[in-house]
Amino acid sequence: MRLYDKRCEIKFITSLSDDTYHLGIVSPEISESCIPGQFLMVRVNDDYEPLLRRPFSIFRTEPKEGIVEIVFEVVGKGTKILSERRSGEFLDVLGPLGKEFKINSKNLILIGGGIGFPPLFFMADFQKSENRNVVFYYGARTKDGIFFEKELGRICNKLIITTEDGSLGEKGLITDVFIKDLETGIIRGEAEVFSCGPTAMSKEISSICKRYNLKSQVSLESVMACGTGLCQGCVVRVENAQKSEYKLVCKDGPVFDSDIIIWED
Amino acid sequence: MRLYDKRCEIKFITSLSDDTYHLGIVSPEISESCIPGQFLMVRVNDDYEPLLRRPFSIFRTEPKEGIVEIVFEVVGKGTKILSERRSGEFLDVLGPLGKEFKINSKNLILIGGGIGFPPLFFMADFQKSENRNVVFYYGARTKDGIFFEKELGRICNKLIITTEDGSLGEKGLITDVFIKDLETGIIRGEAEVFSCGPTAMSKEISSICKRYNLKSQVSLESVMACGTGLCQGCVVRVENAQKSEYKLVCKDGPVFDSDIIIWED
Amino acid sequence: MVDLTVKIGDIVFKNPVLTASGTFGYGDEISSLIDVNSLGGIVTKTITFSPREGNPPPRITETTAGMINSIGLANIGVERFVKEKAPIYKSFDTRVIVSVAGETIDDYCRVVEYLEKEISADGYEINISCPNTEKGGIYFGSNREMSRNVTKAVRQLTSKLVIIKLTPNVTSISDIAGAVADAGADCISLVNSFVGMAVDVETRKPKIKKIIGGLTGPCIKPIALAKVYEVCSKVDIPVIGIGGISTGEDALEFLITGACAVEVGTATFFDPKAPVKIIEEIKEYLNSNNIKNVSEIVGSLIQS
Amino acid sequence: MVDLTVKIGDIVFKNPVLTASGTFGYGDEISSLIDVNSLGGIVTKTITFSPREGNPPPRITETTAGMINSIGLANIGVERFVKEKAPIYKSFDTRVIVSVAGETIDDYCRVVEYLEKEISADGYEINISCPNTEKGGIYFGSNREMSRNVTKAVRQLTSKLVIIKLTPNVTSISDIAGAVADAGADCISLVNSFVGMAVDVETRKPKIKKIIGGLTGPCIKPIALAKVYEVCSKVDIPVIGIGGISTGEDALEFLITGACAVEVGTATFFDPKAPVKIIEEIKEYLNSNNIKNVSEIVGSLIQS
Ligand SMILES: Cc1cc2nc3c(=O)[nH]c(=O)nc-3n(C[C@H](O)[C@H](O)[C@H](O)COP(=O)(O)OP(=O)(O)OC[C@H]3O[C@@H](n4cnc5c(N)ncnc54)[C@H](O)[C@@H]3O)c2cc1C
Ligand SMILES: Cc1cc2nc3c(=O)[nH]c(=O)nc-3n(C[C@H](O)[C@H](O)[C@H](O)COP(=O)(O)OP(=O)(O)OC[C@H]3O[C@@H](n4cnc5c(N)ncnc54)[C@H](O)[C@@H]3O)c2cc1C
Ligand SMILES: Cc1cc2nc3c(=O)[nH]c(=O)nc-3n(C[C@H](O)[C@H](O)[C@H](O)COP(=O)(O)O)c2cc1C
Ligand SMILES: Cc1cc2nc3c(=O)[nH]c(=O)nc-3n(C[C@H](O)[C@H](O)[C@H](O)COP(=O)(O)O)c2cc1C
Ligand code: FES
Ligand code: FES
Repeated sequence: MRLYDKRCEIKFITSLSDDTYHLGIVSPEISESCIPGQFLMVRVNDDYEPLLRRPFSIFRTEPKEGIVEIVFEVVGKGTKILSERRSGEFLDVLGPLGKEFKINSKNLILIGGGIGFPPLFFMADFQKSENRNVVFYYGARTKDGIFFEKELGRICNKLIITTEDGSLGEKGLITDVFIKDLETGIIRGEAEVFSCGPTAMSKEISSICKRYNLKSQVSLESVMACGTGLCQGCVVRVENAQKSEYKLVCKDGPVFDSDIIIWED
Repeated sequence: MRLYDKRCEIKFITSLSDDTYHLGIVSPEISESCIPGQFLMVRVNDDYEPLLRRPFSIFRTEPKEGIVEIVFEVVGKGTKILSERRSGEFLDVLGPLGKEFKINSKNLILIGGGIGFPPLFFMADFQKSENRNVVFYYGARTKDGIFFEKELGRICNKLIITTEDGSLGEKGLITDVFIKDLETGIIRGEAEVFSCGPTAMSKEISSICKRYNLKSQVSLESVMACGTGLCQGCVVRVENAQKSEYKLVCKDGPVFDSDIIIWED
Repeated sequence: MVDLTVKIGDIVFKNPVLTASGTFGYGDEISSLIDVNSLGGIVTKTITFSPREGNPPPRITETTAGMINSIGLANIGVERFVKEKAPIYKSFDTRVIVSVAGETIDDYCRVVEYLEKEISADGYEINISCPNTEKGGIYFGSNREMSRNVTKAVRQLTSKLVIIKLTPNVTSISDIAGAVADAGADCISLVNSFVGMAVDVETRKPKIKKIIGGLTGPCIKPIALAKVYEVCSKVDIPVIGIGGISTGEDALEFLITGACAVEVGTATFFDPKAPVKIIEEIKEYLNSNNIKNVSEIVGSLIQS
Repeated sequence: MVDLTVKIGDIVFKNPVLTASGTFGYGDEISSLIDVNSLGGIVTKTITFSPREGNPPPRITETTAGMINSIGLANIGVERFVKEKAPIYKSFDTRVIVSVAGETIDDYCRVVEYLEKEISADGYEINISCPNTEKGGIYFGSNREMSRNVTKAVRQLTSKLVIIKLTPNVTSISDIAGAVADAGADCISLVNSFVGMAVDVETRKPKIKKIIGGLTGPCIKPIALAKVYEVCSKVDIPVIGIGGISTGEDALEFLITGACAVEVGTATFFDPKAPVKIIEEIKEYLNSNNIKNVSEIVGSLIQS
């Protein structure tokens, strides 16, 4: 797949909540070629502070207008600066990067925790015309952490929202609600699970899926310097057919079969 | 004299030309206490790039509104960033710093070259009600480098503008025009000269004054790290009564009697 | 109330934040901006026996997140220091450490002897690490034997706090630190500046007249921290951390790594209140982590 | 037309800009982004005899204007390198330098012997300066005798270009450089990364799993430049400058100081086109200063 590194115009940047932003950039090439699960490396300014680009999952594309979108949360210096950029300004954007989610089944269970929902939104949106059965679990701490609820409702067969404080949807951890649904037999066995969220959630989902014999793929996070396989910095340990080795989250992932991941700590 | 280091609001920032800006900040304390020849150290952003504050001469004050003004030219990274700051934002400003121009005479000749005019403007403005005879030489490369012409005309007894390309006022170098006026006897002997501009100009003015037996003071520039005498970085060599030593531009200056300066290079 | 006091030798500092030598003048320059009495202590500009006018300008240049200086130990000499500056310290309610340098061991000793006789500082920081002088300085601090000998000589002259300030421009700083500890130093401070250089490509001249100078500021922090880690792991006497410390978080990194106090240098130039802010930020951190005593975090690095 | 070619030993490079080892993979990773054939050359990821999986994560962390890495020479080993990567180089129209490391002198030799037999690289960069391995690496490069011995041993095995890559974490880099030059190196490249560290004050854990790592990026440039200056002043063989080079101006500082070529490292991470942009910017500088040949500016520093 071709990679692009271009100075792209910011088409829009809007705040979805106090600390969550929706950014659209103009990049016809990336918009046309990217697929769900892939990500971008964005240089938030032209300075050496921060030095490195920041990785963001692709949230949606508008290929007709040549637009690629991300949704991001302000958690530190880089995302703060990004949130202060304005439409009409330009950003260096590298992408599309990484391996996509691979669909092998008719029944998809997408599980997005917090700011992990964007790649799953993209996946649901991307294959909406393909007549699959898509169930979307979307969890956050409170209702202020739930975005694009209407769109998701439209493109998924079923949307299950969970919040830790019960301010929207079911009350509880997304993993608990998922387990409950598995136990009550709502989910059929031949479904495939795709998840993205905080590491603790991903680990838990992965172990639940193993227990229930569900195939599952997970999109991982890692600190990244390059995003392209140059630095070897973003490794995760996997064990596959008895062989234990490091894989690059940026190049071999970010999407992995979750049963090969060795979860550390 | 008391020093202040405060986070000050930007009251206005307006561009006077492609690369020259006029900045007003709110600092009642500095506005009230500063005198012509003194300067401020301004932190252009909260980053480590650039790391150090930048020195700017005080151009004017509006003590009633608590405003201090500078005029600056974009020459590098720091001034570029400063020019992009907006009114309502805040800047760390340290001042007032340094030694002022000292007036000992009724006849003042102020010579400002390029972006060296602000402290002389302040001086002219500051003593305008004091019934002195003020002649202002103001030189630039072209007419686009001449600012506040009207105000200067009003507060000075005589304003002589010179541009290298002749696009405004007399054509030629400010030093040549000054010499010519000395030779034609327009300037009387007991006048005192105050100058600020590029080092080459200051050096030349200083040697002209020596030749014509005019007392002169000059405001010098130097790379500065602290502006307060802490770093010992901003030295200039002076020779006074046979004694040769380094003086700090930030603390012993920036204004010096020009006949003690040892001009290097 | 959190307890910020730290003790080095017999001296109690009211908090672990000092100003670094050469970046806070003689201590009275910006007293209208910050209250020196709120500091753990000040380290004076380095004093030599005779006055030094320092190196020719340009002496400073800015670099990415740092600066290079080539001051060359400009100072008024010990005699004028005692006459003009030391009297001010009587009104200071904070610790005063006098930084001392020389070109020979005798030089160092002459300064300390003079100070012992004339004033009562809380201690001496022996600067064997200045990169901007032709003799002494870094040439002492890069050599195990010389470092040991200077320390021994000074130790014999005083029962006050003897802090030896080390250069990071060496293969094994813990080797030098060990020699200095054996020779009787009470404490080690590190780091002094890194040898650095910058060129103006338009004029093709070095941006510093003497070509090379000392690099300081936020850019050096990770290297300084690794040096502190190395010395704390191998040497038993207290360590004062220095290098790029500009925020409370920076200071905490050094304390957690094992430094019992820190010195703030370049940060004071771009943010004169930095030393005071750092004290406040350490206090807040301790409060919000329910830690009663700053010494509890010293060396608390979790190395799993 | 300006002439950008530089010659080191018998090898002509089409321009003085190479990619630094470990920051450009094996050379084929981002070939859809930049044309490797526009580069002066590439230096491969360091190859060891046996494959190495490298250090546990976290392996990288960002610092002020820099980053710390603890990759630990993760690489596929010389056998797979020869099979999987070397064939690609046949289609490259640029110089390929293979970076080599080992834990013992024998290790270094085994890799070079293997490569000599199997492929035809333009030269070797002998990495005696990696701070992220328990044996070899920095421990060789910090020691004059070891550095000399590795160089001698490798020299005997090949008539190709032998570049020795030095660590800046030493008291006297020119001392090591001199030893290496005497032992028959064609060229010296410097610097490798600085030992650095960072701490997460909330968890009190080091940000790098192995606690310390290698600091690189713009923050180290002034120190790297001073090291290049030191070596160029004292040693007669050609020097390749490395350390924080991110723009044409940065590269020019090194060339003017005396390096005959440069390697671009960390900059490629945040700006994959940096090496190509740097070549363009050097060209523009030469053009606008009416300089016909890049070699005219090498070592042209005005030291008045
Ligand atoms: C493949 C991939 C896809 C991602 N997609 C998205 C997305 O769609 N939306 C979104 O908001 N975020 C996403 N992230 C996370 C995002 O990259 C980080 O939040 C961002 O880099 C933080 O930058 P910062 O400068 O604001 O924070 P920093 O100042 O660098 O760090 C602030 C805090 O965040 C933590 N942190 C920093 N980087 C990461 C990281 N890469 N992973 C986990 N924690 C980190 C730090 O440890 C620190 O505690 C993704 C990460 C990866 C690897
Ligand atoms: C006491 C004093 C008063 C000043 N008053 C004014 C003023 O009223 N208006 C104004 O526009 N400028 C004034 N200056 C100059 C101003 O401080 C510099 O132009 C500014 O610091 C440049 O910052 P920069 O980051 O944009 O440039 P940099 O990127 O730091 O440098 C760009 C270029 O400018 C040169 N330069 C940088 N700093 C200085 C300096 N201090 N003196 C001379 N050359 C320098 C550099 O060598 C370089 O070639 C004054 C300087 C001093 C010392
Ligand atoms: C302008 C300047 C002058 C200095 N002068 C001295 C000095 O006289 N004696 C000394 O021991 N260290 C001196 N230093 C080094 C500092 O004390 C400190 O070790 C160094 O700056 C690193 O800390 P920092 O990064 O916080 O600045 C000086 C540093 C600077 C920037
Ligand atoms: C992630 C990373 C991996 C590196 N791996 C190697 C390596 O395998 N061999 C080597 O000789 N140098 C390695 N280096 C050092 C670089 O080649 C270079 O010497 C150093 O990064 C300084 O240059 P820079 O500041 O331009 O990055 C590595 C650097 C980084 C950042
Ligand atoms: S981020 Fe560099 S290899 Fe993955
Ligand atoms: S600028 Fe620091 S002493 Fe003058």
